[in-house]
Amino acid sequence: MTTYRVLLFARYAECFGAESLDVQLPAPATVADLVLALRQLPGGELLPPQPLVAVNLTQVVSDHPLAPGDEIALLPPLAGG
Amino acid sequence: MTTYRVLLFARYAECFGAESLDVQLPAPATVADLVLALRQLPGGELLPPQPLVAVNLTQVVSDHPLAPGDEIALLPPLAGG
Amino acid sequence: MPHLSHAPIVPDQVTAELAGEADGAVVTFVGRVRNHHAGRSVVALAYSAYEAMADAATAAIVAEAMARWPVRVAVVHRLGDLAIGDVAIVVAASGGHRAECFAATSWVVDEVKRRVPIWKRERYGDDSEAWVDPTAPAGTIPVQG
Amino acid sequence: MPHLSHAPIVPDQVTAELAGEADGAVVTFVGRVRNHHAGRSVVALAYSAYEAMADAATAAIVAEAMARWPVRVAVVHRLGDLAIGDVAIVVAASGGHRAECFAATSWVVDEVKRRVPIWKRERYGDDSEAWVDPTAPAGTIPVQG
Repeated sequence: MTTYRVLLFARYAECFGAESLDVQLPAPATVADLVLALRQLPGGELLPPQPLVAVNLTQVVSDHPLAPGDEIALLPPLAGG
Repeated sequence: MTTYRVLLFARYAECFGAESLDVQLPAPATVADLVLALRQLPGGELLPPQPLVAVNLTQVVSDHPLAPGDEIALLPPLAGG
Repeated sequence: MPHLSHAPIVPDQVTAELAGEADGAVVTFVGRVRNHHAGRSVVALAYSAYEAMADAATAAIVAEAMARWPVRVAVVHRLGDLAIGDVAIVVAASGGHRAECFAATSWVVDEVKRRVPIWKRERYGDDSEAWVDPTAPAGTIPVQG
Repeated sequence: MPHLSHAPIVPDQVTAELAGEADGAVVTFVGRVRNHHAGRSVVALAYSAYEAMADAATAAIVAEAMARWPVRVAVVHRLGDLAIGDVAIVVAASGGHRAECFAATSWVVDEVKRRVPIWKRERYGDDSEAWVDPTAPAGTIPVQG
């Protein structure tokens, strides 16, 4: 199992009542695996099936592979500008 | 004969060495008649055959009729903006 | 100039640092806080960001615009608490020809909205608050949170 | 706000008077004095106008833009002696949606250049001067005067 730290922002931080979460996943894991695990956690039922995810400051698709040490973030719908 | 005062600006004021000119024309007169008369005056040879002309603050075409008391202006190529 | 500002943004300062002596045109987009949204009266709002990514994503957009058009581009997005009329974002493009500056500024605004991780929480006339979700269908009741 | 200014123009002041609390977008075009024109080094210039007509023509353009798009529009053109980098013109459109503000601002700039009686005399690096004629074919030697 590998531990991934997930940064949470805005509404998603409120869903989980935290600004980050540690999630353990069997390697190799993808973004989709991570989202599935998050949706099992208390508050995770408020997530959409395919939330925006960034890895190392870049948005990635759901089959993107995760590596130990990646900076992972769950992004609510963007509302800047 | 009717006397028309013509306002001159920028390069055209330099051509004639004046900021306005009085021109006498037999009535009825058009813008084209006025331009023809102006081109006969000293300095008028520097005018193009169809300079821009404004009457009462609006650009007009060469067959526009002139009336006594009109505010007439000869406009060099516009270069604002 | 940093792309994120916790202090009020002065548009003329953003463009003053941008324009060179060879540039004849500057086109600026200023996004301001409106007093209404989706039919509701808005009294204030707060912007928050995933700051490291927001800065990197904005820098990437600026670089892409400058590769695509012969212009210089500046983007500053406000974060924190804003009142009605406050400047939320300034995007400016400076160059030799206005058509390119208009095109670049318009494109950058679209890309910032599409790619930069910033979130907006509105407060309404009845003191309720909600996160703004531009992807929600029109008429959707904002998410209370 | 008058459309002609013999004093320096501050773009933020032009837009401050324009934008209302319901407006989320302001698009501004600023034309600045460039240090070159048609391959020559420019060191300064002077704008002059047929002021009564320039003001009326600009007011007509503003009214036409506001009839065509749901925006408010401001235009201020500088007159007198300007140095490199000085603001020659500010055109701004404020409204609820940015696409309309971009369209209106761009259109107004084009119409001002086409319809407003303003003239520009440039001074060059060799101390010569000339009236600028945008209708002259490219490469034409400017009219000395």
